[in-house]
Amino acid sequence: MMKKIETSIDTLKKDIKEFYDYKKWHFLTLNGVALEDDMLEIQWIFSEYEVKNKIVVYYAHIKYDELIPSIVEIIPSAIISQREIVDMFGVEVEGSQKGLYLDEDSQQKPLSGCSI
Amino acid sequence: MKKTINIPIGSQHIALLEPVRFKFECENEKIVGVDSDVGFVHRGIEKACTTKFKYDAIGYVVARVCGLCAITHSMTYTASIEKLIGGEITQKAKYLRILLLELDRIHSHMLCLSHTCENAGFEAMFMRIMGDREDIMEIQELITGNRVQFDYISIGGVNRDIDAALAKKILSKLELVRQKVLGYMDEFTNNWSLSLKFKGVGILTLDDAYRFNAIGPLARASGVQADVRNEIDYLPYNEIGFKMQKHTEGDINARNLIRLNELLNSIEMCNNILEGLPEGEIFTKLRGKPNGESVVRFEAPRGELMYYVKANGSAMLERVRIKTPTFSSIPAFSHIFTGANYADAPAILASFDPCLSCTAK
Amino acid sequence: MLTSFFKALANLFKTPKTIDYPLTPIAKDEKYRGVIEYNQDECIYCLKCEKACPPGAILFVPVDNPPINEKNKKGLKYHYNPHLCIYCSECVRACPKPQEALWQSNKKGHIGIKDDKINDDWFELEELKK
Amino acid sequence: MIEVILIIVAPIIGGLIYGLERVVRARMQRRQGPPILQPFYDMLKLIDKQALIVNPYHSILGIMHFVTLWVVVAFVVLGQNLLYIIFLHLLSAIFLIIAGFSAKSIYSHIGANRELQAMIAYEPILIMTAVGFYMINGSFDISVIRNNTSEIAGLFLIFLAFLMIIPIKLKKSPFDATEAHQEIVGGVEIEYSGIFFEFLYMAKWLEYVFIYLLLMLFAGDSLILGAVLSVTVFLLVNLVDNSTARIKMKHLIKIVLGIGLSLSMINLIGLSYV
Repeated sequence: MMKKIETSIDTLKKDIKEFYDYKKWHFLTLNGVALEDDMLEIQWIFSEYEVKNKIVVYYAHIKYDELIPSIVEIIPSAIISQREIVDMFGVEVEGSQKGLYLDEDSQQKPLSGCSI
Repeated sequence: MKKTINIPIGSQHIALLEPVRFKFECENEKIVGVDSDVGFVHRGIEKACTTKFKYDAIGYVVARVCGLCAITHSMTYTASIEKLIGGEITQKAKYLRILLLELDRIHSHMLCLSHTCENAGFEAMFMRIMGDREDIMEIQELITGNRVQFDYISIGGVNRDIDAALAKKILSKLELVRQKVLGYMDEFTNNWSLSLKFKGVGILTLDDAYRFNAIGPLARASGVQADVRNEIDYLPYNEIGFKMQKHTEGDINARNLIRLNELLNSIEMCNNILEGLPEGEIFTKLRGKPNGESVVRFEAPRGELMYYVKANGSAMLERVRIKTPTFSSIPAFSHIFTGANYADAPAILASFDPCLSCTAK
Repeated sequence: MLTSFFKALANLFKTPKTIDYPLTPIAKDEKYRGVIEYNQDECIYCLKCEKACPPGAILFVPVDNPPINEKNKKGLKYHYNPHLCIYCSECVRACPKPQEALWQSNKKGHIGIKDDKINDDWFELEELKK
Repeated sequence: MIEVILIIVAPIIGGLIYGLERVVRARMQRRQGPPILQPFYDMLKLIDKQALIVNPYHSILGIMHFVTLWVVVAFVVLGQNLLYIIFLHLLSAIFLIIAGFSAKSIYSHIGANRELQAMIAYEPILIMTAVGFYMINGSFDISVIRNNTSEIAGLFLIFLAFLMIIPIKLKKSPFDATEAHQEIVGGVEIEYSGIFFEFLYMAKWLEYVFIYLLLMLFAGDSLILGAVLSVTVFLLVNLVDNSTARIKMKHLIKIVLGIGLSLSMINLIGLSYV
């Protein structure tokens, strides 16, 4: 079943580092959900190999102008999800460049709720 | 003096019918760096799901994310909505869903195998597999009424039933396909020129597969036991003879063999379903509106597909997040390409079975 | 390698699998999902199909001279856009009188060309609906 | 007189062979395939296309490639010196390679590079073939070779080596890495368009004529044997094309030079002792 664990952007790196065993946990993706009052919930979703229905979600509530820490040094494959979230919500992730889906100078942020 | 040359593949390239651009940085013909750009067909489906369509129509919207794994998309979405509403569907509907999912996997794997052959310069094999794939497409048309967009799964069950005469017809066609798959097995293991092209090329080691979170046939060819069909319980996969395929070499040949074995396993599962189909209704009306959030994963032909759905009790959903298989394998792709020979690049690329309309959704 | 060598040789004497498409028509199965057909005499104007349609390819629009039917109190007329339709047959499942008022045929929808004014006419209808 | 007509219609004959080959290949893959005149329809279509000139030398070198090949075919028909013909043929390939390097496209460069490597593989065997004919007939003149009886028994190993290089010249699997349309999109051809591509396209047809004319030399004065050889080789090449994948340049050179060159060497050594 889905288990949600709250974290914050300051403690995220430490939490993930303690939690993540690369042979046991499979990193699914990074997800963002727009909340009310200009807040954003960022989720880091993991599942366990060979175990039925075990999903762990780390989440943190942030503001749009806050810098999200990068977990690429712990999980190399997170880079592509981080680039996606930069494009989709117009947030900034540490060390991640723009322009995976949208043009690099694009002002559009399709899912942030503030454009279109 | 610059020592490397940049070779682009895509976004319109004969080896790659998909809108993606890979930029290879090569020394002579050896690749030393890869850059990818995937956003050519971004259609904003996630946004459309939360602004334009009600929750019961989205099953048809997300099926249009991708033509090849359409049924997996609608299946995963439907499963997450059913989880949020909290209804239970009948056993027969579950079996029929698996039947279609496995047929879809068969035709998708056949497409991938043929494409791998074509990119290795083996047109005759391409034509042969594509010709045989028609049988599967016909079965799908017989069941659902359409070849590509099935629109078969809806919230609460499935849309069409199959009768005994149809089941018999499908069984005989599946047997034909099985014979043909055994023929490919022989070809893929024994053809000398294919072995030059495939064996020991594009290797992903077990450790790298874990580190880059490889999924689907890519991971299983390296020896990771990652098959979502083994990690879920809302479809009765254990009852119908699902066997996880695994190889350890991690090269193109291993990926092809994984796909071929999965074809055989899928055909066997389809046979088991058709022979032991339970009686009952195919559709249960589910009352209520979705509320809460759910993460549902499913094994698409290319690997793990994930839907995150957040609803607030109204007809419009708050958030739909689609994580497609190809999207999360891009880091693994880039890793494999580094150090490979450019002459192998198209074959390696086809062996990943990339689906870019999925990726850019 | 030898098997495919001989297979290619044998294929020389077999008939090709492909067909001359426009000249030889493709056989359509009975249950093929084709365009939606409608009988306005049987319709009870419950508008369930319009609500169920995911892409909005069915519209009931008020017109000046509506079809004569005692159930049609608001003066609506059925409009169907086969180019927008995804042939999912949600409308048929929603219909209280399937097979009589609304059913799915196995005919293929014709290809839309410029003269059909697919978009312009349909956008006008959508405006009317609002 | 008949030679002149043959020379003039050589591209057309090549086009017909190419069209026939496409039909045969389609049938081998259980497809309907294009009509036999499809190459000529392609030519008609290409005339209408806009011709983009990358740089003047590039286009001129493409035309030169075609012209030289035509001269090569003409010399074969007229019965000139075989060694001379082979070197002239080399020149035509060189024109193409320079053209490939003169454009900026990276695919063109790789294609030209691979063309050069392929040349290293097949050129020695062509020369060995000429030497083999010389050792039997005492002359490099094609007219002499044509008037003598068939030497295929004495040159059998060279004949096998010659069979190996046919797929390279006709760009067929397994030795089609020079063109490799899935990897480098046709290699040197990529930057040609419109009317300039027509010359390259026709050069391809002439390549067919050239290869099959050389093949006929093995039949000597017997026309029937020549026809049988051509049909068999035509079928064989297409069957092999339909049962193999494209192999890499590295393997191509290893296989062709390793096996082909040693086969023809053994044949030559054998001939010198008989």
